[in-house]
Amino acid sequence: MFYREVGQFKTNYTADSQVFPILQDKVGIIAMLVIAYVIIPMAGNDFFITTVMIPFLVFTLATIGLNILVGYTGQLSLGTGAFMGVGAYSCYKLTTFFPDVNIIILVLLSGFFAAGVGIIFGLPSLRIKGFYLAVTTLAAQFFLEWAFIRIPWLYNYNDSGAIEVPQREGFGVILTGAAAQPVTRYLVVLSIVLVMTWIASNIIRGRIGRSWMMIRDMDIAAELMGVRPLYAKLSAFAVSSFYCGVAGAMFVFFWLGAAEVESFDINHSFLFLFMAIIGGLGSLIGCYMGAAFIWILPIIIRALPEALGLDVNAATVEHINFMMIGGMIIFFLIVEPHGLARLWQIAKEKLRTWPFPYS
Amino acid sequence: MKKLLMTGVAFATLAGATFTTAPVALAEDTMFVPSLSYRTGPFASGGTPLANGFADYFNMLNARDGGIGGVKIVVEECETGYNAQKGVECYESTKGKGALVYNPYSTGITLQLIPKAPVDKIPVLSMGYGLSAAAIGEKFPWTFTYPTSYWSQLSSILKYIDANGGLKGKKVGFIYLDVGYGKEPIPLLEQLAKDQGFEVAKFPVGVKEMQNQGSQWLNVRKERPDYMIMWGWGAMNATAVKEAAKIKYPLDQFIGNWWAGAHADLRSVGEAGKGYKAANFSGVGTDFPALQDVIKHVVDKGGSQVASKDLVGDVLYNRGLFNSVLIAEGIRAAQEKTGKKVITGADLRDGFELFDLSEARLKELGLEGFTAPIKGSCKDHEGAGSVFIQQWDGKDWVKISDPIAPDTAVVRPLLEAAAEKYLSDKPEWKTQTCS
Amino acid sequence: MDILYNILIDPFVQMGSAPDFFLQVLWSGFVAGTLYSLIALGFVLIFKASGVFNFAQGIMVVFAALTLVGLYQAGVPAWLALILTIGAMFALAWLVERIVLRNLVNQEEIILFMATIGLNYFLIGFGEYVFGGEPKPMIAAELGLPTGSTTFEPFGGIVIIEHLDVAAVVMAIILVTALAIFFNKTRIGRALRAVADDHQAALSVGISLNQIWVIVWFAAGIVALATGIMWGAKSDVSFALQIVALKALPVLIIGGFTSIPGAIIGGLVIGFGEKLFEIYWGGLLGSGVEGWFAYVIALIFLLFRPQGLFGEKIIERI
Amino acid sequence: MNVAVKPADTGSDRANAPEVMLDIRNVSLSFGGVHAIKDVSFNIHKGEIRAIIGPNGAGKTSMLNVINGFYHPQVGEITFKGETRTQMRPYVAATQGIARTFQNVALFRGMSTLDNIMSGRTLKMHKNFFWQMLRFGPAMQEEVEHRERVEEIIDFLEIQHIRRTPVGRLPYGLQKRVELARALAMEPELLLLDEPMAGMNLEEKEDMSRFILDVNDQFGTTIALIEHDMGVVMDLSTRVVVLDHGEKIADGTPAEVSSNQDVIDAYLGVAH
Repeated sequence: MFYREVGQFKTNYTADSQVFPILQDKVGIIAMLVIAYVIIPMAGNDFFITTVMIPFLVFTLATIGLNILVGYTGQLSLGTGAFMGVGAYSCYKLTTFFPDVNIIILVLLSGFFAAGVGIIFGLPSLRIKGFYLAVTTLAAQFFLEWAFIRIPWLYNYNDSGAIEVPQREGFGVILTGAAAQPVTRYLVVLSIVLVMTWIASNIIRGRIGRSWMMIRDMDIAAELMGVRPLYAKLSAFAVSSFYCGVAGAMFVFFWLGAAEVESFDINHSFLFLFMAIIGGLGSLIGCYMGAAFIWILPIIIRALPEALGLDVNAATVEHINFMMIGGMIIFFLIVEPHGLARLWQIAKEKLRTWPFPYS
Repeated sequence: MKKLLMTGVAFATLAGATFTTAPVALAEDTMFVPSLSYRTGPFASGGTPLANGFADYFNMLNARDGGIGGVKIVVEECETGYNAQKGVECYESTKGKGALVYNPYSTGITLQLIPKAPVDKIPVLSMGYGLSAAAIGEKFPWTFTYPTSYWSQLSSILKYIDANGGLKGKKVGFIYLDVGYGKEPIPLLEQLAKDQGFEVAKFPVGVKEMQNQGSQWLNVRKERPDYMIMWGWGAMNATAVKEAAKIKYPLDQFIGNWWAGAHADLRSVGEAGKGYKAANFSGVGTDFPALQDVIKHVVDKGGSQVASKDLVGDVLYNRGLFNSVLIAEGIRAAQEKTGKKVITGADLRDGFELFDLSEARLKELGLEGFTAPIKGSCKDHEGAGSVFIQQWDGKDWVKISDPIAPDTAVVRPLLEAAAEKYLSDKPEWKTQTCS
Repeated sequence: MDILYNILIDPFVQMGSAPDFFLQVLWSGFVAGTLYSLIALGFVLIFKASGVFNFAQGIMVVFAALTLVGLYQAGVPAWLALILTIGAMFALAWLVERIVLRNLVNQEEIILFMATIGLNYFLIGFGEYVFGGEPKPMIAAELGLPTGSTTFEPFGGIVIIEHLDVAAVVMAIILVTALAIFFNKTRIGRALRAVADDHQAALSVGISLNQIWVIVWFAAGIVALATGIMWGAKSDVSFALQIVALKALPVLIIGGFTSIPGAIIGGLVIGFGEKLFEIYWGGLLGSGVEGWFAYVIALIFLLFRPQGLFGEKIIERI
Repeated sequence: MNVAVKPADTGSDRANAPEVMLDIRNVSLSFGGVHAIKDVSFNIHKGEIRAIIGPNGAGKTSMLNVINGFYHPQVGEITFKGETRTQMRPYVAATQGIARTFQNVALFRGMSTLDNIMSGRTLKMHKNFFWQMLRFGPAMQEEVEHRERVEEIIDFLEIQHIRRTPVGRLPYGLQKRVELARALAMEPELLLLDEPMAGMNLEEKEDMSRFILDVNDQFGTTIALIEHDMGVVMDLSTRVVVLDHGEKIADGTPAEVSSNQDVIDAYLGVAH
């Protein structure tokens, strides 16, 4: 009744290929943008913005990066964490060399370094597939982790072995460092993530995105139709790593403030994989949903005993958290392997036909 | 569709419950001390006793004295899993509740919090860990490393070795957990090696290889160092001692730092670990009136999370307790100075600088002989406390040395240089001048 | 030139000048390799019979060992604890089949793989919840495992052989032999091989897939228990072991996912290779190369033999 | 074995010597010890419909795989549009104008019908990454141009109603039609159809036959097809080549082939 496309006609192919062709969706998106850009900065407290929103957005971007590779191109990667690390460390080096350049530009530039590394570790994908490829991405993960520790040049020979975010300004505002306002950091992250989501959706709907999906769905047929596996796979690795690299740089510069190699370890790689799966492989909106689910659920679980007045040991909460995430993943895989995005889609279809469920 | 609705409703409820009730209003006249603990993960063996001792002392003060200066202390744990990222989350989620001080129990987390402390005006007390350079109070007004820093400790250990067999011309092996914590003292070690004429061989142990140190110890066999010093934590310690015993390395020439000498580490090694030494700065056992009070007021009444009463008095339990003592003393000093009953983080910072834990004061606290006296100042944020060496006799730790003072004359200039270096790329950093 | 000397000649000079030490390195590589092989064996069992790439194999090792030690610490005698742990592994296998596998039949491999990662997380939380997170000593002596060591003195040096390591090797050999007999001589074993070759065909001759799955997961659980005991005796039992267990993945790459001899040889290749590389070449790279060496070897291996050591070349059809 | 017919002779009944589009000479292909194709030669004329028939396992699909570069024959050479080669990658075949459909439908199951057909335009789209990112200006213009072409094909094959449906949900017959649409979207010069009518009912077969003839007529596309239904083969094809156990046993017009004794033996089986 409320979600109906009756009477909404498209008269040209441009209009027909919009992301949100239906009026109600457009209204919804505008409402979301208003909430994100106006209401949250005004009403949200520091805790909500720093602990919930910023990491949620950063992780969404990393999940989009991973989803491009796993969900759209069908190449399983367990090295997301390390590719994020490449972004973070290159951004750190860049801002050391060019302290006066706007940090946002450097964050975006660091994505290119991640893309380069991604291409190198993507090369084996030309010969191998599936789990075998997953193991080679593990090689990337462990090798890069080692490199982040063993090459002190990467962290400017700091005694601590950690990269510590210096204070940097852009547009006359302090953007990074401890003195940067949470709201400022939030708005920067939000804008970058939204623009990059929009770009990802453009790429995916165009020729390049189609060639990735062709490789994913049937690589042999794709090649027989003129897709070069070399270009398609490596471009997917490059774009994916670019996204992960930018996410990694934002992760450290706009959220953590300092990072050691443990922030890019294999557990993070798994975390993003979970986000991609639970959100829905091959769906951009799913990346948002998956990141929100996996990120916010533990925060709720942690805060819940206190809110309910229960005295539960912090460790127990953490154990329950692990069990919940593990259980949820299995639950989702059984009930809806295509994730939250598919549930959302089903819900929309039901709404479209409501109140006539069988039409 | 039904499934969908149910899921949606469940989540809305969960989310609602959390965000509406999350800011719990603290009752009047309490002070809030967050405890960044880790009772999970590979470092839980260290984190658990630390968190127990930490909480139990405050609970004892609440039960026995009605808190500090009449104000009860609320301790709330937040699980970090020894993970810097989770530590920051814990920081962000608790700082709004009026946190007085942060004790991250992790060098990684400390490094993240150091730049945040001056902005949020909450001091960081990294008790014998964290950034050694933070001992320089002029440069790091908001960070404290009482009773001593890693660098001071290392100099004490080297002094001990020098006094018990000599150092010049020898080879010292340094086996360390390959994270910020383990790497922290390396610059000093290399500097001292140059100054005092000994050789250094380094053996990093990655977090992943903590329990699989075969290669490191093969390398030790290959390098044949005269002494081994360990900067280990968690599951790494027991494995290292076992491996050392396996290759028949003389264990009395193997010395751990104060995080590598706990009961939890050596109990599982047992007899095989006999002779292994470690540094310590907090007393072992329960032969202190204060600990008897903890047992009486907290443990016996079931107010503690310790798994068994026997674990009270363990090295790390007492270490956690000592951490609380430091904070409690800081709070007292701050209360005296400001005349307020309920103080803020900024007040506590001032209190820490006025901090004087003398022999007399220790006796008053019921901790005579528990640790060497510590005195802080605006300049000195580490208190230059001494460490003693203890040895594992197969069942328990035995104190085998007097307190060894750090080689401040050597360490202090190096710390100052390190502090300068830390600040060099931070033009906006606020320092303080001490009269 | 110096670099070339350090890479190409110096390590061999070192090996030659201290042959006793070289033997020691080889032995420790052999023992490590044996344990890698055992973990890989658990993977192979499950992969062969159900096509599931069981990421949780590593955590099963920890979980089995923890259960054993946890029961013992709770006051159960060692022999009973062992029997109860075997029971627990059966319960785990049964539950995994009931709750996870049965519901995911005919899903893509990758979905099953993800499910085992979910299982992995669940078991970490559950294990720590029940038994606590601190490392526990393995009850090696109580289970009758030998302790102590023997020192040999070849070439004027010393080689220390731990009795426990010998026991680990013997146990691995017994386990592999037992599995070989089980697969080749028993009815269930033959059924398992039939399932491995072709699910449909196995179904059509009346072999119950569900039953088979419980059995292989149980068998993998037993292998995990054996690995957990041996590894736990070498260092304590804690969840930090799970990352070591990931090393089984490159072992699988080298040996092939479905080959039991492959798992064993792959394990030994990795064991020897990483120890030798770490000791004699690692110093050139700042040491700690063990963490990735196995993976990089696997990667290089994949480029030349994507199907593994014992796998057959795949002909793609369309 | 019948007399090997020389390429020039087969078309001798036509007024002008037809232009040879694809010439296969002495091709052999084996996997390990299995010989899939043994010394086969034949050609395909421009504009004709060429059928490849033979019993199961005769090497028909392998032959198509050789033609579009998926398999590399050990012996022999292939001349396409005057260019001789022994090996090439499949995408090179695609760039030269060879498209195909598959015996077991090989659609991109995760994509909609429209996207599947659009994927056939991959080689014809050239706008670079930058414009793709923005999906604006030239990139959008290109997208719309090709969409128009694709819509023509959709109209031609009468599949407008399933435009937005994910292909995995379509019935088999429609999937085959979408696959044909995807191949046509490539605007190929040579179209290889691997059992386009397998598993179809009579009505669907008639539809498909009509589409094949229309494609041949309207677009002038040369077609090589594998088909088991002899009726269809006899009606559609200009010339037929018969393979058995990897060897060529006959080549000629449908009438010639159907009366060939070797062919009859191969199909019906004969005591050797």
